[in-house]
Amino acid sequence: QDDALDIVFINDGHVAPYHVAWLSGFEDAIAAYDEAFPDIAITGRWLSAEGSLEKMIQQTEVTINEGPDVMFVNAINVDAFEPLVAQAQAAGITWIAVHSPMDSADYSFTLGDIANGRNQGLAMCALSGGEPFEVAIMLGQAGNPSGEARHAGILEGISACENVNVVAEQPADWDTVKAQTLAENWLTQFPDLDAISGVTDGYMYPSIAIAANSGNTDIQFYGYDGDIPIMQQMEGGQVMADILLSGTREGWNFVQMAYRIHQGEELDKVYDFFTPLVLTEANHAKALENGFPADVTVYYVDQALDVAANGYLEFGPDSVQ
Amino acid sequence: MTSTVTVNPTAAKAAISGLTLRYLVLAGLIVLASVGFSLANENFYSLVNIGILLRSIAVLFLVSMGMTFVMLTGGIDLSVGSNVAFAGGVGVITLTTTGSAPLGFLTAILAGMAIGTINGIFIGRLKLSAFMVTLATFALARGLALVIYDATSINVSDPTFLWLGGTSWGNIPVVIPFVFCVFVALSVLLYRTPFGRNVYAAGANFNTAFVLGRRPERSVVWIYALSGALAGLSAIVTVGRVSSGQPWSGLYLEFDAITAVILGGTSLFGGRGRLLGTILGVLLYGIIINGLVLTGTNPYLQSLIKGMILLGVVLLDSWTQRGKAA
Amino acid sequence: MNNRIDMKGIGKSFFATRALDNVDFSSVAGEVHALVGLNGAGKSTLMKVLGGVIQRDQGVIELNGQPIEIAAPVDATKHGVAMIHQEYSLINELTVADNIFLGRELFIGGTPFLNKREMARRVRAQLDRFGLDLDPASPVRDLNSGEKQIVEIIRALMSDSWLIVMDEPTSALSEEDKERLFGFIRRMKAEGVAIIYISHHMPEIFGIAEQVTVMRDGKIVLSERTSNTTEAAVIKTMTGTELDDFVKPVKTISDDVLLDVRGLTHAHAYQDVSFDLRRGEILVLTGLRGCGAPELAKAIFGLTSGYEGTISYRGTTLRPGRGPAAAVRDGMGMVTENRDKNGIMAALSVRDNIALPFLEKATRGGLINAAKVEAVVAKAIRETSTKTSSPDQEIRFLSGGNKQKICFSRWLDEDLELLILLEPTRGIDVHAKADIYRIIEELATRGVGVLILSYEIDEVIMLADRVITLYQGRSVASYSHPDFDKDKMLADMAGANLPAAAHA
Amino acid sequence: MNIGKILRERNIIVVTLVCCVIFFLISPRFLSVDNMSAISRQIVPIGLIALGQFFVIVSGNIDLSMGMASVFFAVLLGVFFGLTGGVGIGLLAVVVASLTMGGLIGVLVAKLKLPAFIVTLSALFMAQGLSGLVIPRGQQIFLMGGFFQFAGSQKIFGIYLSFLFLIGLCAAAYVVYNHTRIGAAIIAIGNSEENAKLAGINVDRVKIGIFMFSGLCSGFAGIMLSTRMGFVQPGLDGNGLLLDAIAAIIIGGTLIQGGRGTIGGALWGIAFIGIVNNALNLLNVEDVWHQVFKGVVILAALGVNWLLWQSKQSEAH
Ligand SMILES: Nc1ncnc2c1ncn2[C@@H]1O[C@H](COP(=O)(O)OP(=O)(O)OP(=O)(O)O)[C@@H](O)[C@H]1O
Ligand SMILES: Nc1ncnc2c1ncn2[C@@H]1O[C@H](COP(=O)(O)OP(=O)(O)OP(=O)(O)O)[C@@H](O)[C@H]1O
Ligand SMILES: [Mg+2]
Ligand SMILES: [Mg+2]
Repeated sequence: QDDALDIVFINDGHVAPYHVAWLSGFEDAIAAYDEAFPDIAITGRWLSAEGSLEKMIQQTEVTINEGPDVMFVNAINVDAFEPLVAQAQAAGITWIAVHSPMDSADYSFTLGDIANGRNQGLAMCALSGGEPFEVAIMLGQAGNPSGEARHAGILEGISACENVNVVAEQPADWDTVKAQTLAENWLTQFPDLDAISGVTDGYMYPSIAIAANSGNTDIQFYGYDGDIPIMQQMEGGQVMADILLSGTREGWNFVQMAYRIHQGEELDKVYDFFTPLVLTEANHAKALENGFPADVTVYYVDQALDVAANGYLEFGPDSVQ
Repeated sequence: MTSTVTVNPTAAKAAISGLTLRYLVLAGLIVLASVGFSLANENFYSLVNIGILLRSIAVLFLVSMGMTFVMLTGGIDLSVGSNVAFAGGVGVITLTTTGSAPLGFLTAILAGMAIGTINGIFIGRLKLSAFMVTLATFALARGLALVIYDATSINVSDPTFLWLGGTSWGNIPVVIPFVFCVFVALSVLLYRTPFGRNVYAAGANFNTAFVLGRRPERSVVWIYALSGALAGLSAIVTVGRVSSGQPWSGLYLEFDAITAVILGGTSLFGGRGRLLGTILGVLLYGIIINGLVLTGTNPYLQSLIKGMILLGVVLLDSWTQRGKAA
Repeated sequence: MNNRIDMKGIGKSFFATRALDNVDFSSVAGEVHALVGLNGAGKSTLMKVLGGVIQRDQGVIELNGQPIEIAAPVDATKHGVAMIHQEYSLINELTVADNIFLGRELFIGGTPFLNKREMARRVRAQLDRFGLDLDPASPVRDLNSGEKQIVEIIRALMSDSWLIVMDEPTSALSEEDKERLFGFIRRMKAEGVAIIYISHHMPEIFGIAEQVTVMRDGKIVLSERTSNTTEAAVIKTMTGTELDDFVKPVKTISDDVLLDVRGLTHAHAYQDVSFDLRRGEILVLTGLRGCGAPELAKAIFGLTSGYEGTISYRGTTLRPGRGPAAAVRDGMGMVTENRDKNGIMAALSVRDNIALPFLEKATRGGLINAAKVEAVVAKAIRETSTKTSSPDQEIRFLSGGNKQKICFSRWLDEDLELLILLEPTRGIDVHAKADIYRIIEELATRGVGVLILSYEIDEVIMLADRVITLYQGRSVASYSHPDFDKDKMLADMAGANLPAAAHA
Repeated sequence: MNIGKILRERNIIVVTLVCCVIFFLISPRFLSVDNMSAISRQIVPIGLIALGQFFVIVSGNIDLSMGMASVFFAVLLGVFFGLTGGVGIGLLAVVVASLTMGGLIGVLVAKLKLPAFIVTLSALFMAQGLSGLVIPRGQQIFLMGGFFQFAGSQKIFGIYLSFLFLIGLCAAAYVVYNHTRIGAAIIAIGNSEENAKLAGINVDRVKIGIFMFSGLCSGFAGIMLSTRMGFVQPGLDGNGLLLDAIAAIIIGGTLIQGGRGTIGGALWGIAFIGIVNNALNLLNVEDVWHQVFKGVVILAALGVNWLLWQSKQSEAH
């Protein structure tokens, strides 16, 4: 083997369910690509900064010194990484900014967080039924870019209608235990609460569990991430909408992207990951009746589940051969 | 009058060697860890990596030295990490509003000291639990940082402000000689001035220190203020390092600092310990963290390994200390 | 049963300090065996070996001729050995009753539940026998040192042991309590209990002990029946030299009033106390424990506030509760009565413990001048003949008496004007005691006013230029050297000669 | 004892009640039965960790591993549930594993005299690592079925079963602490290990026992966490639970240096922390102000504590 592709992924954490899915997709993809392309030694590493910016910077510096071919950085804060981007590029490393785009980076891998959030909000408007509708929103950690973008999008979507009223917004810091406490407190505080919206599906699990325990069968949930167990609860359940990200799928996509760059392909500078809104077919119809824009791409549950479960294949070695 | 002073040189030597031995063991472990990691990754020993390593623990050095003072009094300062964010915020905002870097430095250090002084007054004067008080300011300072930054970061491009934390002479970050100067200054303060003796006295027996007229309650206020000032200094370094002011900077710094200080042989219960131990503790801890990054294993496996290494360090230390220090 | 314990060839070293060197020591049921020696001679160490607190390097311990293993305090307890330690071994946060029964609690029937009522009852009964008005449920941290000592004694007495080691049990006791203790000792002796008794007070020893053993530098230098020897002989063997007895010099005292206390009153502590202290005068306050003198002394040193009346020092009235820092700055010094609580800093070196109060004076340009400090420390150690392996030694490794000497020696500064001493010679051996008396006298000659609280009448008479007796916070009478009437003083202290005002 | 004296001696009660009144005035719903019942369930994991930690701290040590360990035990339960489909073996495994882990920590601290801070810190890291490694691919596991439903949300006489479990365990701990010889031994060790040894207490054994109990409490906390959530996942914020638990005990009057503390005080401290966390949501504090709010409330509580203490001091004279 004379050719090698070394990929490093630096993430802000490794404990949120979504990150875990990412990591497993990433690792699987590395193994699959390495096997599929015996002439290239494909290796990958995943580093977690455990939420600490300084640690992330150290990891980035160390990584640059190691000189991999491609590095993905899900920066806790992009400003802090500007100097490092230059340093990496000087060392001949391709820098891919993940989720929060950076002008200086070679590529940015984005999710369209604001658009996705807006779609969630619009869906809520359309499915709220026109009556006064109370929603509480679970946020990420204060200042977290993804969380803030999603939050801004959701508010934008909601503002399309008059009847949806945000009664509470609280950060759950990406932590499911906090999210559960929050859900429990909201359900007692707002007996008329109609919906809980969250910036990650990680918040949905405990919220759904709390609602089920307290016998609340009316409340609606609006998720984000496309976790399979959450989408499974859409048909006939209380989960009304979700955003199909799918961590594993994204993890595979990273590797595909790195491979294509390695092969010398020209990619768009900003790679926008395709993340459709997920609704049930019935709800989609209902939403359209209530003025939900027809041009928003919507996946129905079966399709979404299929993509979440097998969509990674779309980015597997076959996709580039 | 009969003199019964039996100044016995061997006895004194035996007593000192308990401490010296601990430092030797730490130094040995540092060598061992570096060799281990350099076997795992040949890059470990590159000058660049050593520069990165030193730069990444510069702040830990500063904060841990302050923590050593605090822990010598039997206290603890959980607020330093948040304080780094808060002081940085004050400094950066001063910089952006006035455009003056020195003024920014000054306000950053003063802001750090302010939080430290609150700690000190509650702990030294009102005699409240250091753990509880600094846990409150841990939340408070982080909260204030989020509020003044409005949870977003602020870019800094002023070269003076970035100089300390961001510049390198070759592979040596300028902050390292700076840390060394701080170490020397603090050593003089701790070992050669009455204030330094007061630190030990307050930790060894607050009541006695009080009765001897050493005003331990006042010393404690100053010690926490010093810890806060060092957090302010760290904030300046951090801003330089990340060329921006960040509301979430300094996260978990206090736990890393306490760990390093304890690894360096300072007792949690006050009265015992030295700055040199802390320096070695920080180095060892920093090498472990840096080395684990280089090995690039799964993050969960890294946690496991980190835990095992820490345990191994104290096991080895206790094994060599056995029979030493009574 | 006629138990005996024999320690044979016991050796123990701490680093280079040979604390015990081939020591043979025995104790027989029904006898009191006194162990004496200078501070740091190794008495406590020997007893700690017996109690399983520290491990010997050499030697055997035999119980009735059979070697026994004592590896931990539990083993000693198992073999019927109880100890009253020189340094308090009570648990501050536990109650009196819990402390006394710690490690051998009483249970309700066969359950694991404590029989608190029964324990409290028994403790109260013992406290009554000691005439101590204490709630068994009060935490030990609130007790004064005398009360702690009694609790410690009661704990040993209630342990059903056949051998009780008493390491300076009377150092914090009032005369009355001492007498009570001796009563107990005699009774126990009759019941076949063996007692090892460590003390620096020869009269006590010759009053109750059958056998006396003298240690010097970790070796036994004399072991005799008390009936076959004399106090002087024992004292002499302790050093190998005659006791250089302290004789109070004749002197005239200036009229320069240093300290003037007027109508000092503090609820529950002292009432309407007035006196003055001139430069160069040694004024001793005496009374029984609880006479209020320590509280009074603390008020003068600025430690307490909330009193009525005035304290003027060098002609100015002191602000109540101004704090010890101001006191030290103004040339006052104080040795407190509770060495562990606020006398020493256990983790620090002898040097730190001595040098601390006057560090500022030994600085140059803000930095400590090591040579100066070293000189001060060496002088303090030398003058009080403190036994320490080096000034770097952590003070907690010193013997009890030597710790006490350091508490005293740290004040020997040239700018000292008023020295307040609470029980200054507690636990100090007879030779060193004479040295300390001499130092106090020298200080007085230099013009330092010395205010002493002492409960030992002989010490009071030997040392004082003037004595004020106190009873329950009131001053009873004042005596001037050399017109001391010991009997009348004792009567004052017991409350027999109250001035008319006190009865009102 | 009169009420005034109780209030002054148990400052935390006053502080907690004052907080309750303030929160009630701002949001009357605060004192609703539903809200109180919600709080009672939320504090269970923190309460269990606090209870175990209480003994550790009174004995003069600290156990930093308890939060992450409880996450690990929750995950362990989930893994066994995933493997066997039942809870019996899982519960047994958690109990055995938690006792073993506590025992190991105890031996290292008691016998080898290693600093508890570092030993339990390494246990924290190991628990964190293991919880990600034992769960296949680190994904979440759903815990469905009667037991989880029952233990997590069953109420008896309107009170959550999990809360009753916490209270029951606290009551048992109270009896052990105040009415058996173990309590005095723990306090003695926390005050002075040497003196405790002099009194013939087997210090090592007590310490190992304490850490085994704290391990067990982590295990229980893990079980309660999993039953309440209905699923487990390695990324739960165990350290947040731990900090809250330590704060609860200390604000409840336990000395962090060891040697002093009451179970009752600890319980009130737990209630205080639960109420403050609840108030954050209930008062809908804006996200950037969260931490400020927490810091100010704790500082204010400490200040009030101090004032009450001062008034007690001046009364004593
Ligand atoms: N743990 C220890 N480490 C080092 N040295 C010690 C230790 N314990 C005692 N020593 C030393 O051993 C010697 C004997 O001390 P010991 O306490 O037995 O004296 P002592 O005869 O009881 O004196 P005192 O009358 O003052 O109580 C002293 O020099 C003391 O400093
Ligand atoms: N308690 C004290 N009071 C006064 N001076 C002291 C005290 N302790 C130490 N010193 C003096 O202060 C100086 C520094 O003390 P220290 O023993 O801590 O450092 P050192 O051993 O001289 O240097 P190093 O840093 O190499 O250990 C020494 O010269 C010492 O004599
Ligand atoms: Mg030195
Ligand atoms: Mg002794």
